[in-house]
Amino acid sequence: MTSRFLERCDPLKGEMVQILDPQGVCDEAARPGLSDEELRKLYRQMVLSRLIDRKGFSLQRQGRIGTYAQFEGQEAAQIGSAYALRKDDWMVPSYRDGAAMLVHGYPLAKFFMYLMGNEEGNRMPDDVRCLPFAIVVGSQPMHAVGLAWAAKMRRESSVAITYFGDGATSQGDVHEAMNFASVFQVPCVFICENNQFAISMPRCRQSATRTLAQRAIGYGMPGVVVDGNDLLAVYAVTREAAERARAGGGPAMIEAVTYRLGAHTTSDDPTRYREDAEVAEWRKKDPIERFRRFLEARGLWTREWEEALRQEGSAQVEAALEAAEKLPPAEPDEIFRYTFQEPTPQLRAQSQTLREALRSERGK
Amino acid sequence: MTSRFLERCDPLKGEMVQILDPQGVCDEAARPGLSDEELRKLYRQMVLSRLIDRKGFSLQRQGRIGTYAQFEGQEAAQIGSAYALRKDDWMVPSYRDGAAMLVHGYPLAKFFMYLMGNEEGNRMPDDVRCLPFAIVVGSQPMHAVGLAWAAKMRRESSVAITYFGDGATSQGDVHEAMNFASVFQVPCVFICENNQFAISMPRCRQSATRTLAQRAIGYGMPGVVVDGNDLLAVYAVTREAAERARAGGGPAMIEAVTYRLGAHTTSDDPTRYREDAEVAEWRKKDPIERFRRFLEARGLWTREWEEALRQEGSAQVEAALEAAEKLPPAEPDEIFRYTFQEPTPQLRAQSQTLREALRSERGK
Amino acid sequence: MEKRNIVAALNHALFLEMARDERVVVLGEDVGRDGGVFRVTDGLQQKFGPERVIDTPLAESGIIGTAFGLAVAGLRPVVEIQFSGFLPPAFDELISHVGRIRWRSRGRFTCPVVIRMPSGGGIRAPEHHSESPEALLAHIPGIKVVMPSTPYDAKGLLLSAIRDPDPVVMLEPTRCYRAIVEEVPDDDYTEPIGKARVFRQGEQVTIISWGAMVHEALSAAEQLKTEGVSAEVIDLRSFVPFDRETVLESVEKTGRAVIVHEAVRTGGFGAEVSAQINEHALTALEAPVMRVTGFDTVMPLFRSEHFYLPNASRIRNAVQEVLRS
Amino acid sequence: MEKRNIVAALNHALFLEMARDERVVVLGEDVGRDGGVFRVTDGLQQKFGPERVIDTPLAESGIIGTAFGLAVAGLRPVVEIQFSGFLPPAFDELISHVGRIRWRSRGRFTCPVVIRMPSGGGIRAPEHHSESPEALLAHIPGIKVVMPSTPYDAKGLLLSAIRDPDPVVMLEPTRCYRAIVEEVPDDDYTEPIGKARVFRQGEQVTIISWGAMVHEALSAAEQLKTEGVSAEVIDLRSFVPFDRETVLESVEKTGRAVIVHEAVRTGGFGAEVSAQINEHALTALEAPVMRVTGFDTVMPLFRSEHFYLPNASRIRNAVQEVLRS
Ligand SMILES: Cc1ncc(C[n+]2csc(CCOP(=O)(O)OP(=O)(O)O)c2C)c(N)n1
Ligand SMILES: Cc1ncc(C[n+]2csc(CCOP(=O)(O)OP(=O)(O)O)c2C)c(N)n1
Ligand SMILES: [Mg+2]
Ligand SMILES: [Mg+2]
Repeated sequence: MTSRFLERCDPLKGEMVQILDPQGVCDEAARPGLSDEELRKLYRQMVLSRLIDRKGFSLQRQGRIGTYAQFEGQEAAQIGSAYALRKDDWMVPSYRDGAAMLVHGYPLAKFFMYLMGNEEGNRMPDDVRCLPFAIVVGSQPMHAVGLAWAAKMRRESSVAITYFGDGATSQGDVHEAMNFASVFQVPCVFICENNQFAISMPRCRQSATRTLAQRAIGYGMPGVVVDGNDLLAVYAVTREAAERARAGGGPAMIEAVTYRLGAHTTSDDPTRYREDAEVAEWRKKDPIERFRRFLEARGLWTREWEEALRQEGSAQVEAALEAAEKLPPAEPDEIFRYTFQEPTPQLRAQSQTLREALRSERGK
Repeated sequence: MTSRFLERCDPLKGEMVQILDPQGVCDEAARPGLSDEELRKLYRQMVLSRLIDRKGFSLQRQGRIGTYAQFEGQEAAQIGSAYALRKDDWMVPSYRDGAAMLVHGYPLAKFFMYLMGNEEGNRMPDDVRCLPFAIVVGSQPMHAVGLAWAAKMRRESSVAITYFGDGATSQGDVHEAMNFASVFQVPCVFICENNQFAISMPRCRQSATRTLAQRAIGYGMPGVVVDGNDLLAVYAVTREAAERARAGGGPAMIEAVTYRLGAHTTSDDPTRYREDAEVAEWRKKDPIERFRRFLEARGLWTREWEEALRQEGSAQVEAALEAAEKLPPAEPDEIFRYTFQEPTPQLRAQSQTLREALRSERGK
Repeated sequence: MEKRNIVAALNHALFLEMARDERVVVLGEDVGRDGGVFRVTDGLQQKFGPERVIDTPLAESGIIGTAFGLAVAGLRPVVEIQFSGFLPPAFDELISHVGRIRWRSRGRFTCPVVIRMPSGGGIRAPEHHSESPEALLAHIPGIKVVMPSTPYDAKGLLLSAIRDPDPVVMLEPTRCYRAIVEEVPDDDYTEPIGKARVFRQGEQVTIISWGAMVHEALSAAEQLKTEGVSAEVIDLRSFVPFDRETVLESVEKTGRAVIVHEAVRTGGFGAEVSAQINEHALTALEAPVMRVTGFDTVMPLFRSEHFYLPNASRIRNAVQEVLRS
Repeated sequence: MEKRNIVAALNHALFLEMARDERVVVLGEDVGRDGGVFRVTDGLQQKFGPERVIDTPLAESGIIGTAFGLAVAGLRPVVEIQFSGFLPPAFDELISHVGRIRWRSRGRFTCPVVIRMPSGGGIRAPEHHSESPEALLAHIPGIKVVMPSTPYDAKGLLLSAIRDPDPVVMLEPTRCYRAIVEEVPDDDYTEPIGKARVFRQGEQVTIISWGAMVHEALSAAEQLKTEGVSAEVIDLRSFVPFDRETVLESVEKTGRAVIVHEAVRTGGFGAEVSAQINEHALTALEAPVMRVTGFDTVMPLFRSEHFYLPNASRIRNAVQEVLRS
């Protein structure tokens, strides 16, 4: 496999991989080999994700779920990269990577369960190789390295992909993860979603460098900057990195330059730290609209189809939400069941204490 | 100030600053402006350090001190860099940096006290700006960043220098330190003494890169490889980095390529993991011998002077050792005195317990 | 006097102390422009500038490690960790350096840093946002650990902490941040570190607690009163130093003790309190010392949080149980 | 039967288990070519190759974080941390992930990792090489914590730990590594995790201890015997799970208890043991439960180490004191 992007696009020179320009015009020479059907499937996934994300926001406002971290604006970065994976590849996401996880097989109803504070939402189906949302910023890439390493030890051909933010790059754990990956040449792809903010902290506060991808140079792995709002570019670069890793070529880092259009979470008020004008600028670069124009130009998009997609998507969302909401309320015993395979005597006694306390509360 | 080395010597190209070649032949164009007196002073310091180090080893073998970590082979890296500092600069060393600390004013008798398990050895004189030996690998560079940052906040012109090993570069804390230093542009110089080993682990096990200095690229600070066995090169590069930092130019990283000629510590048996032939190769590159040849060629070295140096050095060592050994044995109360400025009631009670226990032991 | 909640009281203390002592600098994630995710540092950067109110990179070990250097250099850094669940990446700095430098250097260097953070559950927060690490911290030599439960104490303890010559970790009960409002004087006052507060006098049983649980204990005591039981409620306020006198005096009077904390039960700070009572007031005890605590599990997601957290009803049951023996 | 010290017994266990179960991999600093700084992994790399006995970069969080991934993928990583004083950089991984993944994922993912390390003082080692973090570890949900004090138990507990479906931290008393030698069977046997061992039977007082302190307790018991005092000595062996039954049974018999540990006193695991005795055996107590412990200071440099460490004489004094009440 010849390298198209990884060893060619130099982060130190400020180069960035882009296949669709902001108007959706495609660099045909660089276009990855995706069928029309796949292109439409990807578009459908983006539209659905946007619906889900907006729903998450409004559910939180209605008090039906807890804190929600919107990914609006990052759909191309997540869906493009996730689509480059095989089913047996491991995904190790952060709290903002719902769109990627859904592509990899995470059921939508589980997503809602998680947001409703139900641990069932974190129980992946048996055939989905995806860890639960990582909340401790920067802690998860090491897990991906371990999973990738296991595959290498067993001579399996799966790879691991991990997602983390621009803020996470400041954490020592991310450094250790990338260094281990390179020393042991494990098949791991590091996707840094540089959405320009870590809560209120702008990207420049995390690193004095021009790019985050240039960190990779310090580990002896390829690092490449990709336009994170360009689904085709993200897909192509991730695909190359994953296949290279699969073939024994070792890890790589991808910095997907994008923008968090929404607040950090539903608890955050971004007007305290950024200008509306900046947000408006980035809104013009909406990854979905860019991809839509590309499809339209190729005759793959119509207004009617869009309408159908939205209806179908909304129905999917409502069905998943219903499934999540109709689950029975939590049972007190649940909280003792998963600390160890066999509960310790302490846990058994504590579970008994709780049962008695609840009985007495009910008795009153 | 024009850059001579920092921005010119590219670690990605495998370039390394060298002023004295292994035969001690000097690149006159690059020679730093040190007077003959200073050159002789530096040589004296190297000879003295070697005597101290050998003494440390034999004292441990005689059971007169605890574990000892020899720095033999690293004298140029330590002394050359330490000599580039001003008295008001902060030094933040690791356990193997005795030679650097002595240059910065750490009293030799204190060094021996420390090795004898006496905390007095870690109490720096009031006018010495040097933290105690850091044992937790990689934890100390952050402290140097904080010290440097404080100087910057107060518009003082002091800088901080920190020493750490090739092994330490794998620690997340070193990453965080370098990143903070660069984001806040603090006057801190990072000296990585790459002595090829972290106990038994060879340098290649710490990083898959050609150099460690290239890590600096990921932080947007200059990184330069210097021949760590060439005192003049180490001095010149450190001086440039320190003065650049002092002038507000921000941090820099220096990788001093050297070799640990001795064991990791007196508890280690290096024959388990490295070949004698390799050690012999590096012995030929002894930093003291190289500097000696340079001095000799300039007429600054004679056999008689060497003899005098050694005698004078041995006398210094013996005097310091005597001072350390003649200190009274530890008092039990000492261990309660330095946890807080005011001991807590708990500590007071515990100190009482210990006094009673010792009284009863003596009573028996 | 102005009524303030805990957030406002802390904010007020920071304003006072930054104005009074120019060595004080505030650093952490989002503490500057954003004013902290709970707004404890709101307005400080506008007033004191970005050199004294510093937004740092996202790296807890780096924040505390550099704050260590700042403190050794003579500054008075006040660090905000966003939630106590994000302190563990910095544990090594606390254990190996912050708590040790005075000791290691025999007093030549000291580290007068304050590390403050929201702690505890009950706010329907995501995972890792509801932890109670006081027992871990109290076991680290060389670090003082305090936890106010009211606005008045929050201000008084924070001012003491900043002026303390040694490192102080201050845990702030997230759940009470805005829920507890009281009159807080405008002037400069301090509350001593290492003194418990007898929150409510009583005769038959002593309830010892801290953080948000103090308010559960108070409400249990209120209920118990209607049932004819007189409970004394102690807010420990400080783990290190531990105010043994106040605890013992009360237990010697009542003969019965119930300790309440949210943290994991095994090895929680309640064990230390119980052990101390046993060591020094055994003969006064008329019943076993009971602990009402969180469980040996992680804090559940918010749907099940109420199962995990002790509440007035569980405290009341425990009191009734110790009264039976 | 071959006589083995603890190092040899552990090494032997690793040989057995790596041969028996090819999912077992060993990783850590210097564990491969060097065989570990204490030689616990000696010879393993020669036998099982560098893919199963892995020298890692110098980064404890990275080691445990990647071992987490290996374990989730179904391997059985056995991690060596060089000294327990170097575990804190990895605390976040332990707290936020290793102990949580079963819980978080409702059993879909598990982390059967073993993390073993030398612990405790008394070996005239440099700073940070003599720590006793058992109380910190025991307070983390989802992690089992054990500590053998003899070669026999070292082997039996390590084999149990590797086969355990959950993460196990094993603290090994450095001071006993080579000092304690006994017959250790060649065959495959396990000792149960969560069971204390009654090391010596006695009637008048129970001494509860772990790690190197067990041997001090035994020697105190020996001395006490000559003075006509019959002391029972319990080696706790496991902190999580905690074997309450064995402890209570003994204390109910003797009516007196002394707990001995090297760790910092405040918040040490001794507090938990004392609290449990208080909760469940108060009426059996004829004297306060005493703790003989390290102090609330850092472990001094080796010149003063003997001041810090409990010894037979301090234990004996405590026993005599509880016998007086
Ligand atoms: C270790 C840790 N520190 C702090 C936090 C609180 N926190 C949650 S998200 C966040 C910002 C993360 O920024 P980034 O890595 O860029 O990811 P993004 O939120 O932009 O997707 C912070 C500080 C945390 N979750 N974990
Ligand atoms: C955090 C930590 N982990 C492990 C150790 C044990 N240890 C002491 S020195 C050392 C190797 C350090 O290598 P390097 O950084 O290259 O420094 P050098 O000893 O070569 O000077 C190790 C693993 C330690 N002191 N600290
Ligand atoms: Mg971000
Ligand atoms: Mg080294």
